[in-house]
Amino acid sequence: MIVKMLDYFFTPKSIAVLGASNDPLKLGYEVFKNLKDYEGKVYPINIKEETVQGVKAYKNVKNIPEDVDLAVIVVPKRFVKQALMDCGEKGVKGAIIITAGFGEMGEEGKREERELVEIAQKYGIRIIGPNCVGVMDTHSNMNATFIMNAKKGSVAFVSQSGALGAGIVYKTIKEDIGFSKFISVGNMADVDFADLMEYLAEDNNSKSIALYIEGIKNGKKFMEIAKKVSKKKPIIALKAGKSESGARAASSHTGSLAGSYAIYDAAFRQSGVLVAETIDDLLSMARAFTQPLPKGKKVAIMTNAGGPGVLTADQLDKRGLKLADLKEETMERLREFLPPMAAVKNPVDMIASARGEDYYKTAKLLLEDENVDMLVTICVVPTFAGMTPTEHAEGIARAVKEVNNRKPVLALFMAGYVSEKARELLEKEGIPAYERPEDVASAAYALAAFAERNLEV
Amino acid sequence: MIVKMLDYFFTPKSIAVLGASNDPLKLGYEVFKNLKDYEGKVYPINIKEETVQGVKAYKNVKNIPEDVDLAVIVVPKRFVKQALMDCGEKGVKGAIIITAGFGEMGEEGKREERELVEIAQKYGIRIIGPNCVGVMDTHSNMNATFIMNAKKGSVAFVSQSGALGAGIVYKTIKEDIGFSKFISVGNMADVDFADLMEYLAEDNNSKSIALYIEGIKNGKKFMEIAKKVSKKKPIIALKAGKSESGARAASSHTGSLAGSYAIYDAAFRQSGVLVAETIDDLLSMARAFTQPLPKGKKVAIMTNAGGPGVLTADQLDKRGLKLADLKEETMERLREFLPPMAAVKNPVDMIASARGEDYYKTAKLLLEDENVDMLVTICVVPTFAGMTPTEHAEGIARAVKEVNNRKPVLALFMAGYVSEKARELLEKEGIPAYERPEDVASAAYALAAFAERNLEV
Amino acid sequence: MKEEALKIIKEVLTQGRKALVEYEAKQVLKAYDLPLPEEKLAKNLDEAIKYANEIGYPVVMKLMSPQILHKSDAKVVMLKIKNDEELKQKWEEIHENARKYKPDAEILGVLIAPMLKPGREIIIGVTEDPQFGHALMFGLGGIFVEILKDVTFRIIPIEEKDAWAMIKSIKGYPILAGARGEAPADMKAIVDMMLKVSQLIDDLKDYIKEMDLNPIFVYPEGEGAVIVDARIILK
Amino acid sequence: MKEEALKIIKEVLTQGRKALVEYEAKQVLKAYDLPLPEEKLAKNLDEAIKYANEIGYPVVMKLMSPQILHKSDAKVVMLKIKNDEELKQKWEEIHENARKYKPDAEILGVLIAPMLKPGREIIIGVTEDPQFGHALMFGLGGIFVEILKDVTFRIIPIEEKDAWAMIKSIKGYPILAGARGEAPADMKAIVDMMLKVSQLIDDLKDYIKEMDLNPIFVYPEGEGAVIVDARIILK
Repeated sequence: MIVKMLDYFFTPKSIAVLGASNDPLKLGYEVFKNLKDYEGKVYPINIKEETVQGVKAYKNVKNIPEDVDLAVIVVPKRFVKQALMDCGEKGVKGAIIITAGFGEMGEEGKREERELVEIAQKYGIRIIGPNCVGVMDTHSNMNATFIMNAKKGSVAFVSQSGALGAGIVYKTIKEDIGFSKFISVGNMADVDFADLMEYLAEDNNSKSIALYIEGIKNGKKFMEIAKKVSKKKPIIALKAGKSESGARAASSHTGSLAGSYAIYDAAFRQSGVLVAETIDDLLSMARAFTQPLPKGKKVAIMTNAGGPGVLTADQLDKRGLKLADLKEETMERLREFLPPMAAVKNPVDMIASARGEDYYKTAKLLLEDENVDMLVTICVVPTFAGMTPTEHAEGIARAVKEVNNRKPVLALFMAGYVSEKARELLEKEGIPAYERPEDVASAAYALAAFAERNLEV
Repeated sequence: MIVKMLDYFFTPKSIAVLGASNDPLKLGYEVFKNLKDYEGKVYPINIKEETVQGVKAYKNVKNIPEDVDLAVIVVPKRFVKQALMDCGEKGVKGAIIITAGFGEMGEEGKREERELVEIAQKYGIRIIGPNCVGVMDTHSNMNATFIMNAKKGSVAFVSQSGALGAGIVYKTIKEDIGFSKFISVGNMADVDFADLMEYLAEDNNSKSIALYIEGIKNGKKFMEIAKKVSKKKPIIALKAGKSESGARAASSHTGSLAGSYAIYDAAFRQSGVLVAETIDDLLSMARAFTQPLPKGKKVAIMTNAGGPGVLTADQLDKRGLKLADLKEETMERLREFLPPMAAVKNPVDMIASARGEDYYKTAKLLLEDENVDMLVTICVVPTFAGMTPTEHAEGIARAVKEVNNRKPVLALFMAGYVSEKARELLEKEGIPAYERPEDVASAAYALAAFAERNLEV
Repeated sequence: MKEEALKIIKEVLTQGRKALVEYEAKQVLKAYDLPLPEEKLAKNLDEAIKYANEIGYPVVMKLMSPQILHKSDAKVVMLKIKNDEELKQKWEEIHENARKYKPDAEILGVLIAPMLKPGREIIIGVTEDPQFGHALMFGLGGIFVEILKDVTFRIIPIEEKDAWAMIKSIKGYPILAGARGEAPADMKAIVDMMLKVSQLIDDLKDYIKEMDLNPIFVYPEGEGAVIVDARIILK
Repeated sequence: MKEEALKIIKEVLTQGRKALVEYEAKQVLKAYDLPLPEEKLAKNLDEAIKYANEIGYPVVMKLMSPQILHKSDAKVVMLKIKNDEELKQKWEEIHENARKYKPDAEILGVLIAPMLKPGREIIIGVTEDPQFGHALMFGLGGIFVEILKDVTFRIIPIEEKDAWAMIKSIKGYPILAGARGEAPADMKAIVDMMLKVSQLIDDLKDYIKEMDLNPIFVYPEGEGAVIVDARIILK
């Protein structure tokens, strides 16, 4: 039931923007601009204007001649209640209330927020927000927010902080990381983390669910749903307010109470939610799940420089993963084509002269080694004399396709712009490509931890 | 003495490139290309060609009519020894040997490396390398490497891994982080970490020294110099190989507990070297030292969104820093102009509506508060309706200039490309700008840790 | 199980109290079959002597009073009592200490308990969180909890695998596993206690706010465990 | 200091040994004025009785043999010996145990030592690193070192501030500071020992490879410390 209802937030046939504006200084301007190219119908609602950004405007959502699935409400706060009632009368299914000034604003705001929920219940509307940035679906090409389009990807990202969510979207644009959906949940007056997890569990475009959490109101409901969902789809959470000083900051921020972190940590572990330590950790872990799950924790590393191999081994160790003991045969066969200076013990250091063909052969041998559960491929500065920027990535991708034995492969390409094309190529092949040893290690940890839990179940 | 000698590696009056090439597939091509525009004289040495990249070439360094300060040797391995002897006869002061195949290649290579050192000692030449990427000085505009120019900055970066060093240079180009010098030390046959620390201590362009270390040969010398240098200039080290179990034959209890990293860690702490956990940690810590040192560990945070404030507080706490208790007066005065929803307790959440003027006023009040030792200014997504991309950064910079009371200020601007201009503006003002809570926290930790040690001395 | 426990709780509430004395707390635990020493509440000296002889010397005496919850501070715990004579003497002393500590303390009786064989000390506790409800805490006793804060939580109700995960997640786990050359501790007994406490709290969550079972002595594999002291605070 | 210590070391080397027995190790430590129990090496039973009476019963007996470095395994340590008679009896027993454990063990004598008042246990150790030379280790004894590996290192020679930093950096520091209600431990005595060991090793680094002072009993502030057992391995 929930599942069906929430579809209207991501793939609505028609959208009304209440508060769509011609004034570029207003949020309603950006929201409508972002939605204009959506493939469904999008109606601007503005009480004063005839047209908004060249599109015929309606004075009231009720005046729209056709059905409306989703309403985005960006009107000034004093009009929100009426706007929601109008939506109810129109038969709107879902409403994203961007407008702020409710539950986060003390007792009076809380009361007004409860009124909104009562109206919604009366008309059978589900609400996301209020006090949020909105909702994006990169697969349906819907951007019902006032921020830039996120890149397309396979991680569903749910953020309790609108501003931080937006900051992360902008960060991922720069870092070439994609999302399937971005949902800024705001005050969670109605739709909350649990509802979204339940919905996203069934969403084929989302391979994993990343949550940024400041405070959970209904802990039992969260756990119940998370326990169920985490059996089929990974959930990764970053909780703000770990430290006492952090928690202190949280209590002065949103309406929600900041529980002691030990309790959150317990709840996460118990319900199969993987815990991230930082924003990059959250993203790195979530991005890993385009890969199959490993059978164990034994990782093989291949690299064209010793240092990054060791740094990565350090980070894997920190997260409880093991370096695989390669079979004698594997090492012998590596020795056959790698130069004498290369190290054929794990981490396999093919040294700087390694070409795409060496990456291909090495990856193939390591994937075929029964002692290896997972492969981390590292390339630092692939532009040695005469090398193409993508040959190493191509070698890896070719090996993965040929071996095709369902072992996860992760990549660490460490040279900024220089390795951008290679990372793009890998991502296109579904191989998550990272830029930092700690990130690829977090990804490996996430795969192993989720697999461990799922094998246990 | 060392100091004077090493000047030739960074600001030589004239450079000879032995192995300069017209073949773009050779390293000698890139090296000479990078050096062509250096303001001093640069002579290509090539036994076969009349000109290299349009510049008159010499068959031998000895044929150059004028004095040569620095030689960059990129000839094939079998010619290195002769090339170095020629340099000796010419009276060259310093030689960067890029060519590989020496100490890293087993016993024979080690023997050959010793020969090079003997030749160098005979002629009084200092050597950097062999088996390295070369040396860059962004202030003298000298790039004696085969990689791209690093951005200009105030961190001297010394890397024991050439490939990783290059990877980090490329990474910092993308992330807009600058170095004063980049030195790839290779096998450290002659010039080692200790020599460079001693030299860099006197270098006014370098505010701090960042080391990537794989292994130190002469631990006592390292410690002796580091102890001396770290009293005036911060040294930050990232050591690869933490997880190495240190499987050393140990008949005592103590021996079995001493992993090799534990010993490095001890040596670093004892000699005042700050320890970094990751590459980003290393860079973040080193970049902080354009700021004055704090009197204590009490940090004030100001932000335009609660979440990042909490995440930063969490990370500061993890590193042993404290949230400052603001004076009543400060909070009252903040309350005067911040909106009712703002939090005036530390972390000060000015909420999303905060403009440049609010940043200015808030930063000013926090810097003037006696309970505050250090200020972290956070801005997430500064492009709310009508805001300019740099007004928040400008506000901070203005406050810092006006108050001018020698308290360190760090910035966290979290919106990828969107906050790029603001970060540039801050960096220009000498305020280090970060993109991740953990990085700004590492920077704050580095300042506090270095200050604590220096006050102690 | 629930009914018996509830009866004790309601009785305490009727008396206007929120804190159960050790004896009452242990009665609640007994209703859920948690492992307790063979203890008896003596209302007078004759009963005390009778119980001590039934249990067998040496015994421990603990005075039970709703006004004296910190028994050590009040010096109303007497250890290693060897015979009837010593018991008589300590009976006087314990009552006098109680009077000195709290002149108007209501005395419910004196708990006569056996001297327990020492075991590895653990703690099981319960706290209530506003968002997630009651949480179970587990840790090793002594310095592990006091100095290192080496404890772990799970939200109640817990499953058996949660209990095992908790035991294995603490830093001091090697102590239980027998890293210092001893036999491994009876982990099954620990898991059993955790599951019973979880059940108890799940049944009585509307009444109980906090609980401390501290210390619990755990014996080698197959030899079980015993809850030495217990506190329960009602809502 | 150095000369006396060197004399003992050279004597051991002359005998073709690398491991000093406890008595020898303690003689080396004594040369650097480290705090040791009042112990004496008895070559025969008469000497043993004489020393035991000088020290005062109860005493401890430890058999010294270059071939028996793990004294507990060989059962050649006898505790709490109360009088001459018991000493005579244990004298036989200890020698028989040694014969059983290593029939050809050369016996240097039996160390007669006082029963020490227990204190907080610490460890000071030395190891040699190929790059940095000798390093000093410090940690609390018992579970802290065995289970938690809660130790810290500094390269020798250390300064006084390094010693203080080491003490304060371990997780178990609150134990020394007196977090469980006891008086703080005599930290100055710990610092003093660390500096003396640093000096000793700096002087003798060409001879000594490793050292374990384990356990060391540390008493409350102002009451010092005493090294209970010591091992030294030569290069």
